[in-house]
Parts: sequence; structure tokens; C-alpha cells
Amino acid sequence: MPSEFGLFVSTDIAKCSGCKACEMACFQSHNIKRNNVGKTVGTISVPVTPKLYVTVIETASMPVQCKHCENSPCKAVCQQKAISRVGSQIIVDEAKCIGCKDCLMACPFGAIALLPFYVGGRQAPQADSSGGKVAASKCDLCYEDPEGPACVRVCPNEALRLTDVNEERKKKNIAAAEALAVINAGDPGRRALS
Amino acid sequence: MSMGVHEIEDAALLFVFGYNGADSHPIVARRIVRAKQKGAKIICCDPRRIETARIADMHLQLKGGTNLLLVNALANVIIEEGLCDDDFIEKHSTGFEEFKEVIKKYTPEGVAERTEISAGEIRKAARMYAQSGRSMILYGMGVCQFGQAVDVVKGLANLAIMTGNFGRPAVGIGPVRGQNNVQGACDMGALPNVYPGYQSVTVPAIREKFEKAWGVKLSDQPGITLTNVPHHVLHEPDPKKRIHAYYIMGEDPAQSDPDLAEVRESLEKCDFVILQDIYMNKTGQYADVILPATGWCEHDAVYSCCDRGFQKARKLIEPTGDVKRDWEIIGLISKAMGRPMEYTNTVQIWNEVIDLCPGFMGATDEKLEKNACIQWPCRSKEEHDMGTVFLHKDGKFAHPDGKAKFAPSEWRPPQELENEEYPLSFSTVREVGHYSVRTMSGNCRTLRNLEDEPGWIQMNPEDCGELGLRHGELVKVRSKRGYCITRCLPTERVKKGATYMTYQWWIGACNELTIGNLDPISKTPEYKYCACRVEKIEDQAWAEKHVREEYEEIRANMGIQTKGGRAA
Amino acid sequence: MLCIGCRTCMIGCVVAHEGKHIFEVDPDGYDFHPKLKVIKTFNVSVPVQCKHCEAPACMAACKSDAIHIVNGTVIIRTEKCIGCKSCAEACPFGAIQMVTLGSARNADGAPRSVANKCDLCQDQPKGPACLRVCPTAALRLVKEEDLGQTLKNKRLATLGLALGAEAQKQAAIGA
Amino acid sequence: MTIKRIQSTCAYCGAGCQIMFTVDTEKNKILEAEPAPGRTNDGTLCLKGHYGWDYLNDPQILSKRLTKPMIRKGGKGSPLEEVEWDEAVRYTAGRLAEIKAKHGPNSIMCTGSARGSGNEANYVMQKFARVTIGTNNVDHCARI
Repeated sequence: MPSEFGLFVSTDIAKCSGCKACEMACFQSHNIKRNNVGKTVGTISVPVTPKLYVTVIETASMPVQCKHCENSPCKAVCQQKAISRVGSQIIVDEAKCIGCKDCLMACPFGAIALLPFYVGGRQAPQADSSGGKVAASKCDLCYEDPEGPACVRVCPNEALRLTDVNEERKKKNIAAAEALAVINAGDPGRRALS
Repeated sequence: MSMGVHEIEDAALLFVFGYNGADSHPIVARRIVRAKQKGAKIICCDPRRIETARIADMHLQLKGGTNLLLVNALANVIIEEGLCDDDFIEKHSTGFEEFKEVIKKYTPEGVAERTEISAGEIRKAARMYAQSGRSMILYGMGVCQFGQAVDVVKGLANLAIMTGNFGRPAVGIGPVRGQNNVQGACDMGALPNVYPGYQSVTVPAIREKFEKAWGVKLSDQPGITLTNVPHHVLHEPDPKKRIHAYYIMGEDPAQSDPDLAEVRESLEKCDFVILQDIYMNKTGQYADVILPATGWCEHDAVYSCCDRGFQKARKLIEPTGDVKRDWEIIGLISKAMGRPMEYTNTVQIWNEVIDLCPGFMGATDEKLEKNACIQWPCRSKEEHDMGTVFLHKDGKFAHPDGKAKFAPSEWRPPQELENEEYPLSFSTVREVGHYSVRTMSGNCRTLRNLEDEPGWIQMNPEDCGELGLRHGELVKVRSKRGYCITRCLPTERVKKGATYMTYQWWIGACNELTIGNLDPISKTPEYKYCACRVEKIEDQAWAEKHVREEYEEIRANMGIQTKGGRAA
Repeated sequence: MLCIGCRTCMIGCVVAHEGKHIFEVDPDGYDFHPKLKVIKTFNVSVPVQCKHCEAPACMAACKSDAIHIVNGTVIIRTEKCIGCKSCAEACPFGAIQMVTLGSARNADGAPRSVANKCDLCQDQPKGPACLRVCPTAALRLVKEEDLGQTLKNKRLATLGLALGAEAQKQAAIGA
Repeated sequence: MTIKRIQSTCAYCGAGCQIMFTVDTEKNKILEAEPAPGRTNDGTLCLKGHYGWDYLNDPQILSKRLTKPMIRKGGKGSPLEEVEWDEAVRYTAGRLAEIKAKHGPNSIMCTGSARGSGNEANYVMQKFARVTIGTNNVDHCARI
């Protein structure tokens, strides 16, 4: 049964080494068709525009990416109706994006960036602006790729995982219940007449 | 029940056999939990790991359909190891020798393989039961809904007699009656073989008493049972014994009888079907006349609870709609048939009842009005007589000689065992949040939201794995008689090869599958055992839509126009 | 051990938070979202609910400033929740469930799904409804002083055991 | 708003729990159900006791409250038509008498009810079967 709530990629911060393989994989998997980016550096003819953003400090690093919120502020503020819910995921239609930056401001996680939008190796036109089109860029969970999020697949440290909060909750509930069984068994007071 | 519900927590040992208190009577389950807290030992015999099994000292997880093997083996051990209460047997019972003869064959080793319980466990359980000093047996539909129900009830009674667990506080044997007034319906003689107060229709003296009281000649021929009606409508060769009219009050055979296909056919073929109820239900689809009655809380009544307690149910609100009280409707029909039977209120009827039944004589309206709960027998009308908590005091039994009768019997397997076409065993069980045919609880908002159509089929995780089924997936459950659609619920509480479904769903209607095999004496159907097959539904989207549509269709048939009532 | 899995607590929770009017309104006109959930495993039947941690992982994960500790109780103000699910992911007990609200709407008209967890019936005069309606009194409100008392009892019991063992040893030596 | 508190017995399982109902007699509505100190339930209730009464105000979730006598005038399979009580009673009594005359009293089967109707209704039903119809064909769902 399709998940009722949006899936999202979450990071095990202890394992992330900040290597940015996920960023490259994300850029590559979204530009194979559009800008025929291959698997080797030589095939890249457009700026690297990932949809997740590895953030590094001395002691830790993690990719920041969209949580596919249920009451997504970005979708709520986008007057162009460029952001919509597809299945359970929040998807940006870059073609419709006019670069107003409202979604970027609304997202509390900083998961949306304005990045150049290239098609066929050239930057798409943006009305009459000289610099060419920039569009809101955020994780779309590789929703068109049957194998799921590229970042999760390539991470060398297996720091990323696709999270379905409902499925995980069921597992955690069982563990929590078993813990309560141990507590009850050990505590004669708990079993005494109340 | 030979004892009172409140006594359950004072037993030294609770022998719970084929009874799931947590789902059937949470308040009785509370007493079982309190008994455990007060140090009682618990032996739970059930093919599933029910709540009681979880807190039991011993859980005999027997294979479905082997009740009597286990019961006889326990008796065998008690005899072999000389754990009988010889004094009680000698003074208060008959037939012990013949009983010993039959029981000799049922050694623990002999039954271990079929019951899937080790001989050692059987011996240990038998010792615990016999030596606890205050052992109480609780049993339920796990015993009664089998082809061999009465024999197992007698088998359990044998255990109580041979160990002297009768006629004292916190002992005895108790079928925990399921419905709020099933005990009452029996007390009032709504049975084919007895008048009110369990007075037999075949005893001339009793029949004359009622003939004098009611002023009419009465038939001396016992009637037929509810479960035989489909036979008497469809297959009865002798025209004189065929049923042509069916006056149904507060029942829904088209949902709660086994083998629903046959029931539906019998309702269609029966010339004249009357349904007198508060809600439209499945039987109503076949009724020729609908007579709307008042519901619980809309009229005064006396109910008998499971431990023979008479209690008042009071009118809280005025009934809605052009409805009448049940006894009022029957009175009108009786008058129209030339035999007036008019009453002004329930107290008048109640007084008539208790004067006809010596055992209920003392349960007067004055006592009940003060919220008393009077467990019959209560023979004198004086204030002090507030009924009897437990039966068979000082070992006095209802047989003419005042003694208990041992009744041995041989084991018979259930009628329909698993086979390769239907490889899983199937049994009906209860859903705690709903009730029976669900026309009451199904129309309660919070109960509906907690648990709704199409219900669940509990299966062993291994079986689910083999069929590639996941939690919550819609599946088709099929037996020789029919099929239904429900959701899969993998749980380790169920043994491999067994499946269980709660029976009050209309889409997940498991009575499409159940078999009509009746116990020869009680005529209770074998709900607890038949063979079934569970099929994976590839197109889940279709299945979900189908369930929703069927739910809407049922609601439409029941006369509901408004949208809403989504399937879970 | 006392829980019999009957889920009366779950309905009690909904009635306490949605109010008694739900028994009169359209059956789909109210939200049925219990804030605790009865879990049945092989070993146990028990409701799992928020433990009101002292350093709540959910509060740390919430970017919308919707989760706060109000006199010892961890409270989610759902009107501020954007449904990012971080708290649900962070809670190790799975005590937070995302639920879809029937009538509430987001700015763009889309239905709202928010984080839902036990709030110890913060605004109920008689305290948590679940433990009031439980037929076997399996639920108990553990306050700070109760914790202290439990520790004290256990420690005294431990001391008792030690003394017992010591007396046993002396007796053995003496005999 | 006149509020009354009335104690009654639960109509679901056999435990016979005592419930204290709060009733608004003016609006003819039940407001709340709370446990009462009954012998079997000892001041506690299960979920059906606490929350199993609001079906009475006919929320039309699963099926509809029957509020008017109805007859399938066009015979088997034809739609049910609402009628007045005296017509329903006459029709029922007539058909029963006709069947009794044609096939004898034992061709009629009556059922008591193990549910909400109560002991008095069961007593009258078995009396109706035995006295008016003249048969012992009366049973109820103790068996199922």
C-alpha cells in the first residue's frame, strides 16, 4: 500500500563524512536525459546543480534535503503553483518556477536553493533576464526513478536511508512494548493490587 | 455459571478452557487478572496465545478440535495418581466406575501427539488442578461451538466432581454466557424443550400447571431449534414438519448463523418471515414484515447476567419513531389472533413470571428496584433472601438423587479437517470493540472508528510469508461453502496452519465459510473448526475499491442515503 | 501484566480531546486520533505512549518551534506544525504518529497532517483520561515524587536482601 | 435543561455491568455513561460500556433505525412499504393464522431474543408461541 505520508531521506550523522558523493549522484541522475551527463567527469558540460546540500562544520557534516512536509510551507507560498504534491511527495516543476524565492524563505530547513536550470547543455531562457533561468531546486526523492533516491544508493558510508515514519513507528512501538514487558515483569509493585 | 463473577478473583486456581475473557468479557478478564495478582495459579487451554495465556502459569496450546482428548487425559492422570476427592465422589456422585472404565484409555502419552501437548505438561496441569484446594473452571465458545460441545462440557464437569470442586466459595464450573440476556432468554423458557424456570414441557405435572395458569391446552411435543430451521424449510421430507412462518425478534440469523448461503435460501423459501428489531439488518432483507421495536435504554426490562443475576435495565429516553415495546407488539398480534395477551408494564409481566417459577420467586421487583443483583435460585420473597451466589451447596445436585452424575464420552474429530484444497483450519473469534451482528456497536461512532470493515484474519507469520502476505493487505478467504474478503493480520499468537476471524463483519463475513455441523444434543454449530484457504489478491487497488463499494451498497440496502461510513 | 488489550484507553483519549459532542455529530465529523496505541506482541499487550522525556529528542528535532515542555509535560502545539515528520523520526519509542486532520486546512487549502502524541490530558481537570477508563487499572501516572518513592523502596529492598544474605552467612559460620 | 442520572444494565456482553447514565430529559438525549458500583463490574467499564450507547441517536453509520412498520406488499423481493401499526398487526396476525390453519401450529417458528428486548419480552414471546400458536417451536441464539 503506498505510504500515507511523505517519505524522505534522513542522515545518520555519525556515519556521514561529508564526501558529497550524494550531491554528485543527485545532479547526475537528474541530468542524464536533460543534459546527457554520463558517469565520468568528462561528460559534464553544465554546472553541477544538486538537490541536496552537504553542510560541513569541523565536528560533523550532513546533506540537508527536503523532508517532503505534510503541510509544506513551500507549497503553501508558491503563487505560481509550481510546487505540488505528487503521490505523497512534494515536487517542484522547475519549468514553471519564476525564481521569486518565496519557497526558499519559507523552508525552515534551507533545503531549497535557486540554481541555474540547464536544458540540452544550455541555460534555459528566463523571460528577458540576461543571466538565464534559475529555478528552485530541492530533493524530489527521485520519484521517477524506480530504484529510488540516488543519494541513498551511492553513499559510501551508508549514512543515508529512505524513511517511512509509519513503518518505522510500528517497529519502534514493538520494541517499546517489549521494554514495558520487561519493566512490568521486574516490578512486583506494578503488579500489586492498585 | 455455578459461581459468581465476583468469586473468580478468590479462586486458588483458574482453569480457563476455550474462553477468551479479554475479548468476550473485559470485566471478567479483570477478575482473572486480579486473581493472578492475589496469587492464584492460572492454567489456560486455548489454541491461541490469548491474553489469559500470556499471564498464565501454564498455557496448554492444544490443536483445535482436540478438547475432549485433553479433558479425558487430565481426568486419567487425576485417577492414576490418586488425586480424587474420594469422600466427595462417594457421597455426592454416581457412575464413577463406568467413568473410570472409559477414561482409562485416554493416557497423556496417547493424546500428546494429536493435542500437540506433551504428556509431562498434561500431568503437571492435572496435578495443579486437583491439588489447588479451590479450582474454578471457566469455559466459553471454544468448548460450546464444536460438534462435540456437550461431551466436553460434561468432561469438564467430571473434573470438578472428581476433585470435589463444587458447592464451596470460589470453585465450580462456569460457562461465561456471551450475551447480555442469553441467560435470561433461557430462564424465561424461550427454548423448545422447557417452560420458564427450566421446567420441562414433557413432564405432565408441569405442563398441567402451565395449562392451568395460561388457560389453554399445551403441546407435549418439544419444538425445533433455531439452527434446524434452514433444514426444516429446505430439506424436510415430511410436509407436517416443514416450517412456513418465522417470527424473528431481536435476532439476525442471516449474519450470525453458519453457512449463510443456506440461511439466505431458507429465508427466501420460507412463506412468511417477520422481523421485529430496532435496526435494519441482513435478515431484514428477506423479511416480509418489519415491526420496529424499542431498543435498550428506551424501555424498562430485567436482564439475567452470566452468573444468573437478575438486574434492572431502565428506560432512559423516549423512543424515536413510531415504535412499540416488544411485548406490546406480541400482545397486539396475539389479540388480533383471538387470544388477548395485554400487559400494562414490565412489573406486571415480571410478577407473573416469578409466581410460575419456584427458583425465581424471591426476585421481586422491590428488591430489583433497589439496584440489587439477585442470583437465582431465590426462593422466598422476604427481604433477607437476596439469592444464591454459588450452586450445589454441600454437594447437592439437581438430579433426583441429589447427586452429580459422571458422564464419560469418547472423542470425535471435527467434521471438516484441513485438506490440500483447504490447507488451513479456520475458527471464529470475538472482536472486543464490537458486538455480535454489530447493528448496535457498528452504529456507535467511536467503536466504528476504532475497528471497521472488513475486519482481520489472524494468521501465523510463517503462513503469511509462504503466501507473500503483508500486514493489512486485503485477502480472499475461501471455504467449501463460500468466501469473504478481509485484511491479513500476521501474529505470533497464532500457531502455524490455523486462522481466526472475528465474526461480526458484513463484508469480512466469516459465516460465509463456517460449517453447519451441529452438536447432536445442543444443536450448536461447529463455528470453531472448518477448513479454509487464504488467497492473495494481486490487485490491491481493486480490492480496496471493491470493499468500499460493497460497504456503501450494504449501507444503501439498509436504507441510508447520506455519504460517509468509509471502510478502514 | 494488567493490560488485557481492550483499547478502552484509546477511545477515552479521543473523547477527552475531541469532547463529548462527538456522540452527536456526523460520524465522520470529528477526528479519531488516539494519542496512545495498544501494541500486542507475543509477550505483551500494552499501550505505547509518550514518556515525556526530560531531554526530548522530538523537541530537539522540531524546526517549527512547535514542541515545548510545559510544567514537566512535553506538548506539541499542532497549529505550528508543518508536518516535516522530524519529531516522529526522532522519537525512539514511535510515540508520535502523523495524523491527517479532517477539517483544518493549510494556506493553499490542502488538508493538514500534524504530529500527534500524548499530552497527559494537559487541559483536563481530572488528569489523563486513559488511566481513568482502564478496566484493569493497568495505567498509572508516574509523577516525580513517585519516581523518588520507587527508587527508595527498591533501595530499601536491596538493603534488606543484603542484610538477609549477611545473616544467612553468619548463621552458616555459626552452625 | 433537566439532567437526570439513571443507573441501568449494559446490553452488550453477559457481564451485566451497571452503568450510571447522565440523561438530558428535555432534549431526550443521553449525554454520558459512567461506571456504577455493580456486583460484577465493581465500578469499572469496558469500551462498549463507556462508549457503546450513541447508536441510539441513529447516526446512520452502518444501518438505519427502524421507525415505522413495513410490509413487502408486492410479495417476496418487492420493496418494503411503510404502513400504520394496525395494518401491520392485522396483516401479520392474518398470515400467521392462515399458515397455522393450513399447515398446523408446528409449521410456525418463533424466536426470543438474547439481546436488548429483556426477560419480559422473552416470556411473552414463548407464551405467544405456546398459547396463541400452540407450538413449542421457540428458541433464541443461545445456540449460535
